[in-house]
Amino acid sequence: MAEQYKSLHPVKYYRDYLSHNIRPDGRVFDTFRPVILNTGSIDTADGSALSKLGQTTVVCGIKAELCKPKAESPNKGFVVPNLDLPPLCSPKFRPGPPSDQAQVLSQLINDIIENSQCIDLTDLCIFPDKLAWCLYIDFICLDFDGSVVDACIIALVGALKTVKLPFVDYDAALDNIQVNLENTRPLPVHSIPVSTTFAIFDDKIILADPTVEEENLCTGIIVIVLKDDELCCVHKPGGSPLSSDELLGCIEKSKKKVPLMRDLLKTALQDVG
Amino acid sequence: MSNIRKTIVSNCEKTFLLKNLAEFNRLDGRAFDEFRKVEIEFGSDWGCCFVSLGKTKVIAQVSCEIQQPKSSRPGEGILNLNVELNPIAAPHFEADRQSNEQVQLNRLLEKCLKDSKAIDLESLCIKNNEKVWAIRVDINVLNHEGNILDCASIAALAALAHFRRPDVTCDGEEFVIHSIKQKDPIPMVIHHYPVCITYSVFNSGLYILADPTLLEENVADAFLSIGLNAYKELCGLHLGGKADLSPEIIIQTANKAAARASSVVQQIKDAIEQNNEIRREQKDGFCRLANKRDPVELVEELSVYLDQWSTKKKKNKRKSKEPKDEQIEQEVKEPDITADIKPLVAGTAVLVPKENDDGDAIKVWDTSESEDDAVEFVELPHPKVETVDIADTDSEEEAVIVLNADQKTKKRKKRLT
Amino acid sequence: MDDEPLICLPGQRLCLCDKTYTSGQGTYERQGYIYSQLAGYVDIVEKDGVKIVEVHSSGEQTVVPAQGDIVTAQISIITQAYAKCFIKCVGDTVLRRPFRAIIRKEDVRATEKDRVEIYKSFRPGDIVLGRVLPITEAHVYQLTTAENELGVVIAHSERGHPMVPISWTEMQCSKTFIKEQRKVAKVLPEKISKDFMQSSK
Amino acid sequence: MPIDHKRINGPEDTLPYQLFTKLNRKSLEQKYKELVQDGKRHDSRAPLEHRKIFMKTGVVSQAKGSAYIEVEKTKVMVSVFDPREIPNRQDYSLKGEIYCEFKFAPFSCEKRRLHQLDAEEKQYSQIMKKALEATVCRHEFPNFQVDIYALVLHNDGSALSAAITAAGLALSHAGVPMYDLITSATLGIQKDTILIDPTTIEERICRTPFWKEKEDNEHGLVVLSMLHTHNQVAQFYQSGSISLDKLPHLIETLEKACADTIPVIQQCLVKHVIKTIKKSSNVIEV
Amino acid sequence: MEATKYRCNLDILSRPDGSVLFCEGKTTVIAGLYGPVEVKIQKAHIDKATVDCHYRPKSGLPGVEDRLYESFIRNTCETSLVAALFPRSAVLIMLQEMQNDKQLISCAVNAACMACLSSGIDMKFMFGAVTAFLTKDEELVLTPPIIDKDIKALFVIVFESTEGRILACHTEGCFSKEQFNQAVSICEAQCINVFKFFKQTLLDNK
Repeated sequence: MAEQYKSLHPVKYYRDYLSHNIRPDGRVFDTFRPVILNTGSIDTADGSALSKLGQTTVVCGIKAELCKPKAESPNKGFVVPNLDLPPLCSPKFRPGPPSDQAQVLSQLINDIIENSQCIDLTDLCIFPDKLAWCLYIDFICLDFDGSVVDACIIALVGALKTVKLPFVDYDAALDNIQVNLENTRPLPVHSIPVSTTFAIFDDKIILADPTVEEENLCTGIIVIVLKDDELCCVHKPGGSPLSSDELLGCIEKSKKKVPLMRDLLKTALQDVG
Repeated sequence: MSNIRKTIVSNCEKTFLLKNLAEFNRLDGRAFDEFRKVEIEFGSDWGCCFVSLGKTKVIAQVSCEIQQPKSSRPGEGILNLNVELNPIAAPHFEADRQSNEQVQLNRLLEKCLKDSKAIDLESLCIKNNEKVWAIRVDINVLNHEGNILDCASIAALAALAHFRRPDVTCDGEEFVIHSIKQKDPIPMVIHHYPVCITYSVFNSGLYILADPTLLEENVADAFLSIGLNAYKELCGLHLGGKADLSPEIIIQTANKAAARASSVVQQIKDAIEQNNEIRREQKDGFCRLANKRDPVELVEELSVYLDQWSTKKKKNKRKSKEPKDEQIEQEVKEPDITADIKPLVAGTAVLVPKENDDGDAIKVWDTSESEDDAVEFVELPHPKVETVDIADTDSEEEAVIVLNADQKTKKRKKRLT
Repeated sequence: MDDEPLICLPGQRLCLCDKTYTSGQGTYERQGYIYSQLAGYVDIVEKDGVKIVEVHSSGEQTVVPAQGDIVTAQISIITQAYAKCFIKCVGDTVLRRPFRAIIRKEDVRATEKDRVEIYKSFRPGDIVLGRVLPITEAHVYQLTTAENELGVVIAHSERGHPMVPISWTEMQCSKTFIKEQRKVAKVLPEKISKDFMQSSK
Repeated sequence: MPIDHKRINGPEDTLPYQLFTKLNRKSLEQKYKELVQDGKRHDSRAPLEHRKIFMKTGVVSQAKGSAYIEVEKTKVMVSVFDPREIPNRQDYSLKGEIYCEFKFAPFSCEKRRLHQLDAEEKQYSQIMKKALEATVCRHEFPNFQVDIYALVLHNDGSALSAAITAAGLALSHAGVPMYDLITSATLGIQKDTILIDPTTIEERICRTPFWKEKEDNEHGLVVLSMLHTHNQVAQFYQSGSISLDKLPHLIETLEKACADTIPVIQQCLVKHVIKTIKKSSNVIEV
Repeated sequence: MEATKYRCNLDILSRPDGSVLFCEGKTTVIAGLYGPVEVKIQKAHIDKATVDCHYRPKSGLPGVEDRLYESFIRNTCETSLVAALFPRSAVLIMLQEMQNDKQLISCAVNAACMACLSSGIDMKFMFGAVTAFLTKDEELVLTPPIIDKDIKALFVIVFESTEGRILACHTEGCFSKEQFNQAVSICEAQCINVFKFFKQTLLDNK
């Protein structure tokens, strides 16, 4: 009977739960779902990681290719992140070109990578104006159950930490490229961004790390990204208005997540060695 | 799907318009060969201009980047034109979707500006076969009140004339792009200034209206668009629709368009001149538009137009108030266009039945498409050089690379995790 | 259910198909044998001396509405001739994806069919119980509410408050007490009504 | 390549770095010789030995049914969704339709894959569809369509077989009525060497015609899918050139490989059924 | 601190139901609104209007970046419009970049609000946006620094007019929580001017 009730009147179903200060999946408002991070399991990619946030699953694979830097910035490489929300991960999505949602999230992730400065593009330059690395960072959502950006950012950091780039010898005079596979170096990762999604329910209740159902029913979403003690993204695209205190409260809550994520990453990478 | 939110022209609007035309009146009070007022404003960026033709409004922006030249034209820069029919201009336009209308507009503009060799592409070459400037003109239509083509062509030309690209110097091997602050940017080299002049054709050329409004465009049988520069050289001529026009009419109309073209070109040149002077003092660009109140802009009511209409009529002649069959002939000689046309079509045009179905704009466009073959080309003043499609050669090169890639990766050693 | 349910997998041969055993739900018959179609457990139902072998899927079943099923649907669009709706549940099974259906004007109620007005029977957003009619047109399911037990079960007034049925043609807003016309279903399952009355407070 | 305005684009042309590595240029002959040495392949399997298979159901919570298969490094995810109305369909079809999409993740192969489906992926989608049509009771959902999506996360050979096997499992997990369990296996052949379940490297060697001029230039890949109980072939795909005389032997080998996979699927499904029965009985008890 | 100058020209376009040319400093955007109009069946909601936003850069085709702006403005407008009044219809909000001097997003949001106001569509509240810049010297300013490299972070904060709560927020770059807090308060103060300007413009246009 509960199933039908949920299907026919989902908002009321949720309100009933939330009025008892609990969410249908048993969490209280502020708790996050368990996080699993697995790194380096795809060896066709130059760096890879799989993250699970409750049911939400995202796999991130990084492929490095060689290219010519832009004339305007001859000493910079490229980072090309894209999030794919394939029809595999949820019945909401149809085959075909990326949906608006996928595009918006791709850009948000791109902004986060840029703002957090976790990758220094000059590290990717091999020879100014001639040769640079282009990192294709592809995120594929395997299970779409809310807070996808959070899962992407975890997977991103995990994947970046496993990237190993081969040494490249470039002979400018002959325009000759020689790649040495035996000799690799890890990519310097300058910061660890940690993202937290919040959902505003009924204009007042703030739920951390929402599931997809909560995201569908809520009246607003906030994404906060921190790197160390600094903020690098406070993204609230419309939705229920909040007072500045409430917003700062969210920032405070997401701060608590930073050391946890850092430890998780450390443990995950230890095993890889 | 494209019919969603489409405004339909009602039969009574149509008949009203045609009846008025029979009395040689246009609904906005203009004479048949009168154009709407052109206004040109420039933004603070180089190559950005906002043009209004009456209430039709368009914004054009020129941008440039360095690219590899096409292998068939190693010593020439690249010029791309792109017209966008945004939903802001009319609710039935769809974003991110190429409509037939859009493709046609783009092609007509290309014919006028690109194929006529108005822009000196050779001056855009930086290093033969390696680096050239690719110039892109984006024309966003903001308000569709008829005759987008003319408005867009004026905007594109004005923007190109206004545009300046950053200077590039070469010290042996390295190319340095100087920012606008470091070195004065360089204006484009323009050989001649071609613009499009469009006419709507009613009743097989019985009435030919210059610069049609939206309603006139939708009701018209056909449209005749003439690309011309100030030297009366033809740069593309297109007749779309289903009117059987005699060649003489086309030539006569083209002659009249030539006068218009030179005045428009002069206006563009004046506007650029004026802008260059303003730029020295202030760089506000479009902000000037914000406080500008054009009295004509606010004229909305039909009654106001009708006032204008009657004053125009007074100027013409009192006689027109008693429309009699014989009198029309006399009256006809008053405005010079109709006088031109009349003797040619007399006899044939009178009984042509007008289309009474709801053939709206789309229909007009569609038919014009299907009749593309029948489009008459008048020889261009400049020899037309055949553009060789280099796509084939390009893709071959690519294919080679890919093949290599496959074979080499085969020999790649397997990497360990 | 037995203590140890008999688990079977698709394509598993269950038994001979003869006078005593026939193939039922979740099974198929081929060359004299009954095979399972699903991964689940076997159930044998006796009816008129014939044992019907059925296989029930362990998880949610894949169901599509069939003729005669009672379904729960939400009205989406109303016109003069019919109401469009989405089937959300078939029987007790909640669908993950809704199916489109229509209720034609003549299928709204059993009596005085010619005086039915759609807008006096359903409004967009209403939840109705309906029975699936034989499929005639290729695409859309047709529903009927021409039974006492069928019709609107949950509705909100124009103000957005839940309404309570007061007769078989009227419902009343719980806040504003304004009456609105509906084709009301007679029997409300106890639990649903209780749940809703509670939640609306 | 035209710029995709719905994705973030990189620079115009980028090249995989693998192109510029110091390659130890082995002759084809040598490569072929190294394929099997002392009766062992490079990963120390016997030629007719299948790699270990790991399978799991219920990996995608949003899907009706899903399965994940790992054949050592090859990793494939498949999800199946409830029947839905066939979009833009005018006529009535008595049998339901199956829609299959087979996709390689951009980073799943040595060379980066593009986001749009390429010809190979489209072909594999079709093969998968044909294979699964044989096992799904399509008459049970007339006029509807069941969507099946397969995503290869990591391709180390035999990805198509893995996808078909996983799709069969996912369909069964989704509770879609099926005639039988389906399994699939791949085989590569080069001259006299027959390799079951080839890896990417082996696949590539088997795909190339080495000795064009000679007569016995047999090479190629064969994919076979079998229905278990009825022992019927659901799909057969062959590429390259293989003599007709050899075919029965190859099919026999593949049939055996298919049959070997069945217990894994059975185990996985039974586990799933027991779990759900327990769960539902728990609920009832409570 | 020099106050940002707001200027606008209402009803600059004849086709849309409401339109405006809005200048914030030197940044200029044209906004137009159609609505409620017919909606595509796939996009229709049974209980509210579908709000659609199209943003057009002045050069090049709109890319993924512009989609983020679109969703930002779309969600902001959807919250403030009384969408429930027009079920199964669409409200289209179109924005055209005219001139960009680093305040593009806030200018576009303000233009969208003015377009809504000028079309006369029902709104729950007005919304106004302010851009604040954090310079390399850790100073918060409202006028855009001339050199791009001087900007360490950028904040676009959208407020609603009734209680002054934060409706939307977009940031670029890195900053501390205190700086964010400070940015919110200076934007809040500036936003009062934005609302004043809206009201004055509407009064002048009577």
